Amino acid sequence: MVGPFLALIGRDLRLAFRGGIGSLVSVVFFVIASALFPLGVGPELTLLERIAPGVLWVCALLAAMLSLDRMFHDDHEDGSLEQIALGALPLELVALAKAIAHWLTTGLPLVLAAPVLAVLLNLSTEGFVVLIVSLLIGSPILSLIGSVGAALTVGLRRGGVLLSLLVLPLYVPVLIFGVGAVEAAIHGLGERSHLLILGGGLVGALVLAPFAAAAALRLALE
Amino acid sequence: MVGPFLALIGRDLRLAFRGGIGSLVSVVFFVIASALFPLGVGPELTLLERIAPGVLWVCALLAAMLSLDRMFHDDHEDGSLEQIALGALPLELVALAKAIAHWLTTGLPLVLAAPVLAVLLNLSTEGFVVLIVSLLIGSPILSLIGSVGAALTVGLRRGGVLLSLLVLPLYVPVLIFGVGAVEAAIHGLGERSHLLILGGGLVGALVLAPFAAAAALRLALE
Amino acid sequence: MNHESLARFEAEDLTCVRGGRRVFTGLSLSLGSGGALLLHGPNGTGKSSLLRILAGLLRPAGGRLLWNGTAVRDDPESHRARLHYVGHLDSLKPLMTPAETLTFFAATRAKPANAAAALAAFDLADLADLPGRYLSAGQKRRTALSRLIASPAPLWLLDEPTVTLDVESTAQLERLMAAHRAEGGMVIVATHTGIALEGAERLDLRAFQVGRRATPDSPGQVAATPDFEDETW
Amino acid sequence: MNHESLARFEAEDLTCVRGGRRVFTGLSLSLGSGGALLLHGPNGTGKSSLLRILAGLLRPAGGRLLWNGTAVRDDPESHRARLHYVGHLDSLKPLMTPAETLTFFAATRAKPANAAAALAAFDLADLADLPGRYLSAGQKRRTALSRLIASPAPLWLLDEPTVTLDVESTAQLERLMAAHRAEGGMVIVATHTGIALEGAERLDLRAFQVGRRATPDSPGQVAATPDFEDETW
Amino acid sequence: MAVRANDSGKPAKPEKKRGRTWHALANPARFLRLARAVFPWAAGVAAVCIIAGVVLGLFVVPPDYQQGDAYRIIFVHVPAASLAMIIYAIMALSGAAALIWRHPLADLIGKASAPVGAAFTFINLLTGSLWGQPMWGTWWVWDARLTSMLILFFLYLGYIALHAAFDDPTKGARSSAILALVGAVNLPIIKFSVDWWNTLHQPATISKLDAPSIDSSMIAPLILMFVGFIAYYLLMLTLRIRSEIIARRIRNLRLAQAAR
Ligand code: HEM
Ligand SMILES: Nc1ncnc2c1ncn2[C@@H]1O[C@H](COP(=O)(O)OP(=O)(O)OP(=O)(O)O)[C@@H](O)[C@H]1O
Ligand SMILES: Nc1ncnc2c1ncn2[C@@H]1O[C@H](COP(=O)(O)OP(=O)(O)OP(=O)(O)O)[C@@H](O)[C@H]1O
Ligand SMILES: [Mg+2]
Ligand SMILES: [Mg+2]
Repeated sequence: MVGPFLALIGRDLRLAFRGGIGSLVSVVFFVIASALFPLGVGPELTLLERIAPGVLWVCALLAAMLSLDRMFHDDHEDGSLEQIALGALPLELVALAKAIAHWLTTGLPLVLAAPVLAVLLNLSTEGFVVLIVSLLIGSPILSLIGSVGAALTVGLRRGGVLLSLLVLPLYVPVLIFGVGAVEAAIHGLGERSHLLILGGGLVGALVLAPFAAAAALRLALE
Repeated sequence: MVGPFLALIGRDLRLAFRGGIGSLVSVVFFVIASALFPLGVGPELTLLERIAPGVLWVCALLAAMLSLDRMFHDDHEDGSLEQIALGALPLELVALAKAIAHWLTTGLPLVLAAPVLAVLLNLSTEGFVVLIVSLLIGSPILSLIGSVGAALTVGLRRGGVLLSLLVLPLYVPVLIFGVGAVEAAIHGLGERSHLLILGGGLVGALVLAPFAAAAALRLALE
Repeated sequence: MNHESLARFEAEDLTCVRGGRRVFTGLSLSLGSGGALLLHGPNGTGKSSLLRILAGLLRPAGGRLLWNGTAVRDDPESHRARLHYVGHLDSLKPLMTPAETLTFFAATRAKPANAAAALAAFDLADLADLPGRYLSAGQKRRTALSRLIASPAPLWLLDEPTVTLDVESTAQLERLMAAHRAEGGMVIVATHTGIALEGAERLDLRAFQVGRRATPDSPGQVAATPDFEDETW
Repeated sequence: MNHESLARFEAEDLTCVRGGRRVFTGLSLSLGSGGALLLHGPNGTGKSSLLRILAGLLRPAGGRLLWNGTAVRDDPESHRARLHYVGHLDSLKPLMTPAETLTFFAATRAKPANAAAALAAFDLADLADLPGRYLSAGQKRRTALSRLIASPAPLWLLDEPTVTLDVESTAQLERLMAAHRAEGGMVIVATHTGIALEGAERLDLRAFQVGRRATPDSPGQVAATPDFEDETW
Repeated sequence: MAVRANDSGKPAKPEKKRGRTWHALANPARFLRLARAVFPWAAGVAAVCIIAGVVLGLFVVPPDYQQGDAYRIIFVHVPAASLAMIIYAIMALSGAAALIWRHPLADLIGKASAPVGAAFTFINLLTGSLWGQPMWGTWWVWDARLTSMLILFFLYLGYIALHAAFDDPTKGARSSAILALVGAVNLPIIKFSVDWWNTLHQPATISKLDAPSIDSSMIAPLILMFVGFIAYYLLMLTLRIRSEIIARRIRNLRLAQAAR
């Protein structure tokens, strides 16, 4: 089981690296979208400081979401997915491997880019570390929930935008607790409980999402 | 020339209507993304009022952008694009017709949905009309610029995210003047000059974008 | 012989429903070691659907599959491990080379790959390290077919394998199928154009159709068309 | 005769470069009214590429096309109007019916469509008003081919047109090609499987290869392989 | 002979499974008969209850001492909210049934319910914000209850859009069943998290929503409207399932035509 699982993650990473800039694009979206807000809202530092945690989290969420549709799409289109399904790995683990690869190629870069943007948006120093920690715990949840949405829409024309519609409502709790942690830290209210809930969400998503995604993939392969 | 031009727009509209809810999804994205901001930023009405013009314009822009990748994608994938290219219409006019159809099916619905969201975000009444007018002038520019990006990325895997990267920087001026107009109206500073500049941008995009898009399409067809 | 010499693969009374419509029903087949079966019939009669059912990708609406008398449903993992399915899609990434592709798919089967030999068998040795995007339609097809050789499995399910193949590659595929059968393997092929498979049984899917359309000269068939009345939801 | 009875279509010294690699070079051809040309050759020799060049979709790296002696490059619009290209893709939307599709494509050519007759020619009259998503592979292919009849054009460029067609449809296509030629039209077809085209010239693309691979028994060809040295950037 | 057709290629009728209650409805013809029987009852109850509720609510019940007549919107607002949530629960349950037993009726219940539930959610949102304008001076606040209702509305839209995106109705039904289940897991989380999020920032708004103990005369129209809405839902459910069955037959005839 471990061999095929790692082979799948390894292949996805290799494809992402070969994709060149193409695979960095979700980070770039994150940066550009976050940078649009000072342009849209105006440059007042206090205002920016106030909305920074929310804007950063929303943009990270949108960036993670935008790259979801490629999670299964290519593999479905060119028939790799059915070959993988005929392999030794149960579809549940296939979905999990895909979600992990997605997180490694999009979620992790987002976490790494966040500090720079936090400076850009004048996030107060109290929130800095917590922002990164909350992204680190929250973004894998986004990839996992996203894997369900991606699997549900994989064979569809116009899947990409439909995917947003399916996944965004499910992302709301992650957003609320993620932002909540940062704001709590800024106001000195103690971010621990928010982060613990996020952690619980991560465990729940790790356990449940692969099953839902596998059920959806099974349908897509019929 | 007029016959094929209208035939192309007509077909795209018909396909959009037959697509059912699927073709409304960019509006739905607009609504959901706008609704995420209060969740991220917090529910204080005065703060929301302050950032409402920026948030609405940024979300409209992202919604318009997300639906770009389907502008040429399906037609390229199923071979319709090469048949259209072999028809009587020069590719410049093909690109223009496609941009117009895109605006009618996504930009216009965004304009129509904007008032509801303005209420949700507590936009002050002075800004209401100007928001709609600025979207009405600005959103066709988004479709036109977008047609260039969509044509450049049409044959590519992962075109969708790359497209964002190409198109977002070009959208920045539209965003600045669009938000500028609304804020000027709210603060009673006179929105006319902003709207005039947007109008100038629209004329410029109408003239230039089809040529750039046609050149890109020619490459994609090789 | 490489493969189980006494293996027998059977399908009993299969019914296939796609998009809410019964495509075929009452289809049974049985194949022993070294056996071959040619599926034919006009467009839309369910050849591809049958192959997907036999591969376990599509769940039949009725009936079951047996391998040596035990139901495949009870142990789908082993069934997957003993078959190769080559459908219409070539499963080749534009950014991956044929050699990498074969190695990867063998790894997903938890088996070692014999990529070099497999590619050589389809005369692809020189293209082994070329990214997939540089390959022509037929070269991609041959890469897909070389999976058959890269990690051995007794049951081959091939859906129109010769499409876009040139004459020499078609002949090579025919030789490889013969060799596979000589070693005790089984082959099931769907094709419109015909392919040399000595001693193969032929299965015409028309025999199992449900809703055949009434043609003007056979109005009697009209009655057969809508069996929806009491069963369609 | 419907089409210009003295038309002549020529290609002079074409070179095709794809993905930075020269696919063929020095390819010339010439075809008069009623003529037919069969392109063949192994996978990857450039049949599809040649057809796209002839259709004006792909720009040749060298050489030119002539219609009645005048360069096509000088007047691409008229060239497009006088040809039909049917490639691998069927250009049929899941949400549009065959009749609508034909009418639309005729409209993009600024010509009236004869959709009903065209669909009838490929035995699709019954399916004319069915959304494309309900059609099987072969039926989609026939819809694509019926474009040839819906709005007439003298030059037909067909890339493996018989793929997925059943036997009867293939025969019908052969009849239609013969009728087209009898009316002064021209036909250029790429195929692996062979198709009945009486008196057609055959063009084997192997003759124009640049980087022919050295085979063990013809080591002399090795020298021909890398012509990159002075031309590849 | 290794390959054999059954007699003359005619389809064998699958044996009807009897005995299990679930399969009593396994036959569309029987379901349609049942639907025809339910139809007049549901229609009658819906009409009577809703008309009675409206009459009672608008003319009989005395105006509120604080809110005047504006509060009467509650007789639509609250039952609509209940139905919105009940229907989503039904969709999730029928989704589970569809995935476990693969019964077509479960598929149809989900598809037929979704637009009705979305409509009730919309009515709740609409009446709420119509009410909010006189009461709070604004159409919308980002209060916990309002926000989770808005998200429920999005979940409904996603369900409908996903269902519609599939050409194959059974695939659409199974996929949206998965979505309904995932959404059902998420729904309490949303409600909880939104509550929490809101109290952190703005604890004051909620108290406005907490109803003061309701006058007993107001209970009757509320219950009448609630029963009326339920009956209306049943009515729409049977109607929509029936039309869906017919639509599928038409679709299958077209498919049969395409398949020749
Ligand atoms: C768009 C705005 C609104 C939305 C989305 C909304 C939503 C809801 C929901 C979901 C319920 C719960 C029903 C249940 O638990 O069964 C509810 C109940 C109720 N709402 Fe609203 N509401 C809105 C505005 C208002 C306004 C402005 C008022 C009046 C000031 C109001 C008064 C009530 C009352 C009195 C109840 C019954 C409370 C109870 O029994 O617990 N709502 N509303
Ligand atoms: N994904 C699908 N969803 C719904 N119906 C399908 C699907 N794929 C095929 N069908 C239907 O099932 C029937 C059988 O299709 P199938 O592809 O098995 O036929 P086939 O014999 O392989 O035809 P061909 O010769 O064209 O390949 C057809 O009538 C088709 O319309
Ligand atoms: N889009 C492309 N980009 C780069 N190279 C390409 C592209 N398409 C084809 N090629 C290359 O051009 C050469 C000719 O391809 P072409 O498709 O014309 O061959 P073909 O004779 O039609 O082959 P087949 O019989 O497989 O259809 C091949 O070597 C292929 O690798
Ligand atoms: Mg098939
Ligand atoms: Mg070709």
